[in-house]
Amino acid sequence: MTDAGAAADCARFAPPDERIRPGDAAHYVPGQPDMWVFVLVEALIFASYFVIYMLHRVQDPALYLRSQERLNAGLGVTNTLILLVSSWFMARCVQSSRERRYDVAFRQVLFTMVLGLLFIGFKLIDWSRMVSEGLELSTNEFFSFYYFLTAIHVLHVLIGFVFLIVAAYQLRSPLRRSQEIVETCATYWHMVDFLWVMIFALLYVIR
Amino acid sequence: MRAVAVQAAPVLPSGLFERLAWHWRYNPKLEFWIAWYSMVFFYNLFGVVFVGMTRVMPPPQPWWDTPRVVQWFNDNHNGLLVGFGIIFLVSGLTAACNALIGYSMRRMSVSRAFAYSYIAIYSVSALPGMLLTAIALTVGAMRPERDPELIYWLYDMGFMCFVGTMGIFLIGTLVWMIAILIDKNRVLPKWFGYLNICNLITEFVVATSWVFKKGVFAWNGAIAFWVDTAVFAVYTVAFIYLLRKMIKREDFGDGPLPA
Amino acid sequence: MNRDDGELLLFWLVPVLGVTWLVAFLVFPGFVHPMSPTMSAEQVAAFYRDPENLPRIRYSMVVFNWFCIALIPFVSLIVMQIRRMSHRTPILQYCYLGCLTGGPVLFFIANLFWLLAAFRPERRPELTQMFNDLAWVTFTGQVGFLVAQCVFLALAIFLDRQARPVFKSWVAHFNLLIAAALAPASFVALFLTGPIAWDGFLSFWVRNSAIALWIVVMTLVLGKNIYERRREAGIAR
Amino acid sequence: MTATSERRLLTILLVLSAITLISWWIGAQHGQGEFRLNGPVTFGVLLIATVKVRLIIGEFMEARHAPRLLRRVADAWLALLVSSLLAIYFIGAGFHT
Repeated sequence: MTDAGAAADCARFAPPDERIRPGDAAHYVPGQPDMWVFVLVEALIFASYFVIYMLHRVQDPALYLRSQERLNAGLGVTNTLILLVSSWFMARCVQSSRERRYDVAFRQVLFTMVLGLLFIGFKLIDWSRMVSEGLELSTNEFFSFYYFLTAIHVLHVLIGFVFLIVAAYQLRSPLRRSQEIVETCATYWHMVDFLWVMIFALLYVIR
Repeated sequence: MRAVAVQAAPVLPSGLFERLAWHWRYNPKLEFWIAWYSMVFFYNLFGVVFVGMTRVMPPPQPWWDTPRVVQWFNDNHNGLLVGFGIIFLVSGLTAACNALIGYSMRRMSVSRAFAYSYIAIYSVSALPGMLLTAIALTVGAMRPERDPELIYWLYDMGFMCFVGTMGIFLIGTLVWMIAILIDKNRVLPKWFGYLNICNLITEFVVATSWVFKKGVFAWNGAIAFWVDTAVFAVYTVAFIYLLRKMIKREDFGDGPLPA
Repeated sequence: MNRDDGELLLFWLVPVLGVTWLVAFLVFPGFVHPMSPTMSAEQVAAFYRDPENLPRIRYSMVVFNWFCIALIPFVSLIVMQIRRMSHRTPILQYCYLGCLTGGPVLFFIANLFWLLAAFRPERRPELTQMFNDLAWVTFTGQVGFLVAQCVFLALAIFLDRQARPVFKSWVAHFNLLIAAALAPASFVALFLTGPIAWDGFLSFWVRNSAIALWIVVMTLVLGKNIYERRREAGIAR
Repeated sequence: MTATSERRLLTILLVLSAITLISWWIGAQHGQGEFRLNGPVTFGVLLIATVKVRLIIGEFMEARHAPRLLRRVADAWLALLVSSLLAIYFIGAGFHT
């Protein structure tokens, strides 16, 4: 599908006062631009964490490799797939809401939430298994980074639930249904997803 | 009975003192500007004292042994005592900053409860934010002949109070964030509302300094101190600028004062 | 009972509490002849161990612990006066409100350090001395909120531009004078002897008399305002 | 519209999942016993992560319809991050071989 096609489609389904016009599809920022400013700041903060992690990793790669063997990579992959699917539901939710199929969109945001809860559930299982094996925040440098990065990420997931609830609340009643707010919430949720993709690569799979 | 006869403001004169006198007499936004300049003055002074005079920022090492800590106090003896004396003197200016922020919430389409809880929370913020630190380090520097173990304890108290006190700023920031995001009067932009999330998360990040004495999560670590301080600096500069914009936008005219 | 009667109750608390503050101040043996910062750790420990002193330290500080926070309702009455002033914004009122907890709460912390020092005077003398230092530095040096409070009130009075201002302008000048008298005490830790030291002329005598004078004068002008307002309201009724 | 955009999003999801599994597979032990320092694996894994992040931003977040500035900033962030990570990794690895 080309961009022009997408724009035409958007125009067909969009209400008359919608900001999308066939011609300016290439100039359309999804959601509030304010959220994108936030995403940029968060991306920079996390980038600094990742660079600091890498700087420490190269000083003692043997320790990091040895510690990585103790991680449950299967659970890491599962969680990555869960977040990807949740993101997919959220992206579809934005589409459905744009096409004014609000009931479908509402169901999709609920699925997103369920998958988010599943992600946190697996994370808790992972943490409790590691703690029971004696691997804690202060065990060594790698596990400090591991617990720190995953915990800060889970904190973002928890904040993400607030955004998902806002989106669900918007979709629920015909009195609200602001497409802009739904897109803003979706943007936050996808940020949580792509940050996890980097965390997954850096903690679980690089050698 | 109480209303003062309306006086037309004369044109702004030239010359610094004449201008200041004119503003004092006729500027309808004088109350705002007093609070705003107090805030700017305070944050600048805070930077000068904490970075330049007392050497508390960037913080010294948490893993130093006792003699090294005593030496740190001896090296900075006068800087600590004079610097924190200044901080003791001007600590009340934080109230001006909080008042301005509280006012921004009163202009929003939110309950007064937001402004009141912010002012209530932040009226004690100076205590964990800087005064406990200043008291502990002042007492540490005051008597170089004190038992080194006690100086060491005061050192820990000073820096952990500085870096590791979180709740007031966490909940205060949360209150302001919610107010900005649900506000319909567009008093402050939404991106700043979201930026509050970043500031709020730094308060979670610094909790690691209670666990680590070395490395990136210690009280002078790259993550627990440097990244957090960078976020806080961006946040502070942003709100100082946005509050200025808010004041400029206020339209009071120059009519008679309310009785 | 109407709204203003409640204010009267808060107002008449002040003289009653003022007496307890004065009594507690005189009972504490460290205030009558202010303790010298040059005392050695052993001397400080001996001061707290002295069976003459120990009960007086404990009971006076317990009384302060009960009643020092009671300054806040009094200062809240001043906030009510600022509210009546002819300002364009509530900013100065908020500034004043933000300062109001700082002073008493910091005194409260100094009070805790004194009580802790007196709790186990048999402790190592160095520890007792450290608590004593923390108490005196917190008590003497923490004038920032009081200074700011005086300056904000002075500004509020100056900007109260109406035919009959709430406070006369001498009250503003008086508050600025008090602020100036309090200011030197913030550098208390810089010297162990001389006027700035915590038993010195500026940091002890001038600072504490200024606070006492401020409470007395502000009580009087506040009382005058409250009663005048009631009288006027009575005539109007 | 519905069908095309649904199909497009589904394709993206399948691609993302598939390369996630691939990156897991190339990072696995492959019967070697213990993890070793491995430049090509790290390079491959970070490259796959880059592709994934770019797909999420472009497709799920719909940045491909966004103004050029936004796309440029997103790409610049990603490029800067991954190239500094790789640079640190390979310069650091030089000291350990």
